[in-house]
Amino acid sequence: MSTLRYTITVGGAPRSAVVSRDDDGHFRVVLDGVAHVVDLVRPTPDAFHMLIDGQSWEAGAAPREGGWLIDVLGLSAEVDVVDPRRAVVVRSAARGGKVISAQMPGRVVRVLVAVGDTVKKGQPLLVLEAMKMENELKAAGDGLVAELYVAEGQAVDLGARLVRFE
Amino acid sequence: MSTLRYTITVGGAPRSAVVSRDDDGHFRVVLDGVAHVVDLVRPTPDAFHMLIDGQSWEAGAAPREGGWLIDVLGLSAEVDVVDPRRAVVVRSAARGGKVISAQMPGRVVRVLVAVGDTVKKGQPLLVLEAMKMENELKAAGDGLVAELYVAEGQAVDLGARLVRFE
Amino acid sequence: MRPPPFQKVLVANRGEIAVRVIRACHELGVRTVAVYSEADRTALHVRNAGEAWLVGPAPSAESYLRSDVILDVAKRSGAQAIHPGYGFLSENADFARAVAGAGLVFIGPPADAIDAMGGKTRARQRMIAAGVPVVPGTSEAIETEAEALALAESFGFPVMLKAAAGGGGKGMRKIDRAEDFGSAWRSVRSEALKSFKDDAVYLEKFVADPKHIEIQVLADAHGTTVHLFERDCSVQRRNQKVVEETPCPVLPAATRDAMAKVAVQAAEAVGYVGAGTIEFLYSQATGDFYFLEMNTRLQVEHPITEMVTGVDLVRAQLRIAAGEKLWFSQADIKQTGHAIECRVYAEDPANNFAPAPGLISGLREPGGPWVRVDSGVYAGYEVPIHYDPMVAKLICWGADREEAISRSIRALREYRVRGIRTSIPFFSAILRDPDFVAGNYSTGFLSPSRLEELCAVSQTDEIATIAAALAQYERDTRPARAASATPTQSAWKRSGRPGGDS
Amino acid sequence: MRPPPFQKVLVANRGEIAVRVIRACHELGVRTVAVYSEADRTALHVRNAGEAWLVGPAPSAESYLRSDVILDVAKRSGAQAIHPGYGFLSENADFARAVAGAGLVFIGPPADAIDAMGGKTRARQRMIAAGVPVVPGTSEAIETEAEALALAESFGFPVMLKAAAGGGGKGMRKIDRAEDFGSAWRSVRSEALKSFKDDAVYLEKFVADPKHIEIQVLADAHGTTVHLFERDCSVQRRNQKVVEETPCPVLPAATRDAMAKVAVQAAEAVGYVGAGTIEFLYSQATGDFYFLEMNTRLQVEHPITEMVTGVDLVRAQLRIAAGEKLWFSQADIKQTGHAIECRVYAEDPANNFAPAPGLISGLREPGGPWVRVDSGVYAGYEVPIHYDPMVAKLICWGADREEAISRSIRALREYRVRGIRTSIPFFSAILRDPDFVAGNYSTGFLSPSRLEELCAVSQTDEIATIAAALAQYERDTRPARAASATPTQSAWKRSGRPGGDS
Repeated sequence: MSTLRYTITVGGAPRSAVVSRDDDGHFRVVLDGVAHVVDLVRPTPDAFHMLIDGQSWEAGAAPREGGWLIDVLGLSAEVDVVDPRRAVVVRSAARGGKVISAQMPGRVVRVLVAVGDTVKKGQPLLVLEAMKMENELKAAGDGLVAELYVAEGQAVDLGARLVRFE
Repeated sequence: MSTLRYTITVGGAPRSAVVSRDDDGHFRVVLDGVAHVVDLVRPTPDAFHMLIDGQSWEAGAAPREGGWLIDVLGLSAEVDVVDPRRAVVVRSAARGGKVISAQMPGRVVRVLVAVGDTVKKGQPLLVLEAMKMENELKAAGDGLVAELYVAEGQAVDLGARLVRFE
Repeated sequence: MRPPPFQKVLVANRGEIAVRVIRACHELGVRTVAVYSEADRTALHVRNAGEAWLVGPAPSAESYLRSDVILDVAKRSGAQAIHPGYGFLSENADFARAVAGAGLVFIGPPADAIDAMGGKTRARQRMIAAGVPVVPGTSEAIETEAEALALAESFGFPVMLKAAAGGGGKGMRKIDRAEDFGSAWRSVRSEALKSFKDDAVYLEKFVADPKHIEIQVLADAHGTTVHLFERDCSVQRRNQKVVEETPCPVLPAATRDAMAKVAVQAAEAVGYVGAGTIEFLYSQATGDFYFLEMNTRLQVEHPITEMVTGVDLVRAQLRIAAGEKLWFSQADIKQTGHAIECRVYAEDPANNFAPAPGLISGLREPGGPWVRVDSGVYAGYEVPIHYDPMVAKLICWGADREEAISRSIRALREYRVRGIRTSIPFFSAILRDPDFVAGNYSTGFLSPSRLEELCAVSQTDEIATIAAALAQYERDTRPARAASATPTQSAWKRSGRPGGDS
Repeated sequence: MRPPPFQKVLVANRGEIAVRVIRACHELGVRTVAVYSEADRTALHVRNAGEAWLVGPAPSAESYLRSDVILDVAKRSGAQAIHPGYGFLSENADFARAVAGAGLVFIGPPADAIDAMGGKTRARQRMIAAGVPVVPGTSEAIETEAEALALAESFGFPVMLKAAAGGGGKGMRKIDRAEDFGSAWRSVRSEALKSFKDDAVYLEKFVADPKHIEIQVLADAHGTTVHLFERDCSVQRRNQKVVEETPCPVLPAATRDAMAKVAVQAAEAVGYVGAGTIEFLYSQATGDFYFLEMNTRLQVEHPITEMVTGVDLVRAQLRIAAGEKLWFSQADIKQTGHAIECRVYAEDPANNFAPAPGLISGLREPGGPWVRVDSGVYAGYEVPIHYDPMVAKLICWGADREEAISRSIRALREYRVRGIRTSIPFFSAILRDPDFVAGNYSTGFLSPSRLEELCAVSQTDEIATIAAALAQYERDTRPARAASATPTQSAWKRSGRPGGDS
């Protein structure tokens, strides 16, 4: 069976993982030199049940750009996975500039800037509403509004692009 | 929208059903001349939620030969549906003879007849086991064992063919 | 916080009871070791446990009953104690001894108590010696008619006269009055001689329309035994309990007290420790009750006792096994409200209760106030063919019996299991049965004719017809590509007869 | 069986509370009418109800708040009564009047009682008149320093001096001692003049580290009012209750009794009928308590009271609304054991509690002994963006507080929600917090620093790393055809900052 190497980051320092599969179907995961045997089943399509060296653990795993969104005991972690052979993780949602994305699904209730405006760090850009809560999005730095992807009243998904700066 | 006519049987007498779809997406079901308006959604892939003239009902619907297996409040009903244009329901699992099928999933623990045996009505044919319960299958009439689809120790699914008579 | 009774416990079982025990352990801060067969890798108890060890192939005899393998896993995993659940190794005195011999704790009674209550005859003799009432009868053949009649009169009519070599209902006669004794004596003996070539006969008191009532007891290892009142388990099909409730709707208070006292006496007589249940036959006609047997383990129906007493019996088992003294007295235990349990079986009530294992494609368990589900399954789980068909238990509490019944019916209405058939609709029919509602039922309640009646209840044909019309319409009008759904079931099943031909 | 209190009831709400009310109706044999907005066709309350009527587009103002449409549906559907749940129209006296005017029953208090408790000032005055303690303070501006100081001394230090035109924390000062009064008086007035061009000031007693404690009452229409003890709702974030428990772990018995007595007094003062709640501020330092407001409806946290008293409050509402006399007395109501509620919000605790609506791709709710889930969602449900983020409540009962806490932690561990983020892991952290465990918390418990601490708790990075490695390995080694899973989320979210750029 093939052996693959990854560099994996959960919040802190990157770790090295070497993954292979044994003849009995169990996985071998060597994390920074420490080997673990994992018996993996999927009781439901969106859940991993792992017996890691006999310990029972369950995780949700949804793919995301640059890695996985892993949910263990209700705690979601965005995990970056790099295959060193490819040695690249595409993390930028758009070329040429910085893009503000929606940090929650919702509805755009107000757009406070227009294309061509110069904005200062901390300046409110637009207001998103979801579940009776309004959330003001502010500029993370000084810049020029290069593009507006949304209009007032529009519904947006989590992670949808809202504004691009230059 | 298209209007389709069916003859539907749930245990008792066949009923006539005329189904069409209104412009607002609601269904119109005319059962033996009585019209019902149905607002149908599928909250999950295997469940129908129907507002039938405003009344809230839920059903599971799984296709089966000749119609549907409909589950309402935990009660399963095998419903035969005939499209009179086609006027045919294929209900026979096998041609040329009568076939005994497994009435539960399980394991064949004993086969009590062999191909070529003549059997009398009520004679035990084989024993199926599931969930610590043994179930003897008996011949529904006199006949000749034409074919055996299973062997001792074999696992069978619900509805699997077991024996064919001539 | 209290220190945990053990650091780590192995749960030697599967299904809902393994899940139940794991829950209690986790609440007490005890780490858990699940064991599983090859058929159970995806089982809920494996998902919920702290760690899990494979113990063998699917058949119980090669996995869950392998006491040697399980004991070995316990030692290697560092477990300090083993909880056997019910069934499997729970009433195996040899296993209990082996566990103790290995320096581990068996979470159950001492092996000697299991032995004492193990054989029916042995248990009966121990109970007679302890002053516990048993169904009056002879255990040796009776020689003369006069002797037999004298015994019958001492037991009180009616009595059963049984051929020693008989069985299957043959060679036995119920005798209602002394006047009929002579002729019955002669005919049973001659029948016995003819049928079995042996005219030896026994005599037993006949208990008409008995209720099955049992008393829950808890005993610590320091000499204190308490009871937690009764459960009425008379709704049975093929001697399998189907619905249980507490309190019993018709038991007089004085009888309940007497029964409870006797139960404590019975437990004390065998040096019982832990949770146990004394089963009685109760005659509504005479008010008498008789010891039937003792279950030296947790019962399936233990939750209804928990609901009316507030005592967590599994936590109690663990704490008692760790040597704790009982932390409440008999006077502290009150019966509050009413609780009912429905055992959800993967069986098809419309098809003579044929086992119905398979994939649970969808599951929505009921919730809300005073509704408890002890389940061993989940949506997406495939119920294996190898084990007991009980997949979950629905337990509802109410301030009174009417509230408990109406809440159970409401919960059953919410309970959605897709993919397999279950006994859920059958329970709704039982709980609406006028005799059940009146509390007027004995172990004969589910007679063949009533069973048929209860299973036939269905007023949803109109809805099923509309649903089928819509399902068919949707299939017939949807783009051709997706229209090739395959039939999952052949039409023969329509007949509802086992082995129906097509 | 008792006759149902009504033939048919309309439930003018959505989400878990509509489901809760429908459950009580069905248990009582009452048929139910759900109403729903265009965003709620697939909502659980629509699935569970007897019938369902569309009342308007997604925004509440155009659907659930349309009293005219709802009243019209009630009449057309033949409902005899309307249950408003909480929120929406539940504390709208005009609606209550309109319902009564249409000849239907409003399941709640008389409109006049809603009015009397509606405005803070009006309620305060009614309560003062009824002899109910309120936070001492002035409702009109004070003219002179001497007058102010005298008042301060009568209230007892510390006090708050507040600019009449102030707000948002500006123009107010806490004064601890009489010696500091003069300088504070001058500086608040001059600040007020500068900031608001108005130097009028008010005075209020400062309650340090208060607890939010409330008393549940039930009153029938025949003059009987009882209380069902207290709930401690001090664990709050942004004035939103997060965790509630009963009994309060630190309330002296005498204070509990006094508070309960005052609550009954308050309800009686306004002619209250039905279920209501009197909220108090309780000072642990002085032992004093003060009326805050009355909620003239069912509370979100009513289940914990149900769990410790055995009284079904929603059933009680229905029966009282139908004119029944209370069927138990104050002496019959006992507080047994301990109950805790965790409100499950569709919010991401790791991302500053940002709303997290979306599709619930998988759901496994906890079960087993004394675990109750009051939920408005199911697996496959898409939580809409239009309404309150509370999607379910987890309520656990225990024989004592330690049992209730450990059971809650066990249940939270079992609770699996896939597809959206929820506050579930946050609760596990709260319930393990040493101050919470000690019962040592006031409304200031969830300070910004503690919030940050509690949200940071996570010891599962190792597991997440292994899971990610396996997920990636499976994707990289599976046949090419299936390898094109699309990313569902962009990487900017990693930062956890709102509007982080990538």
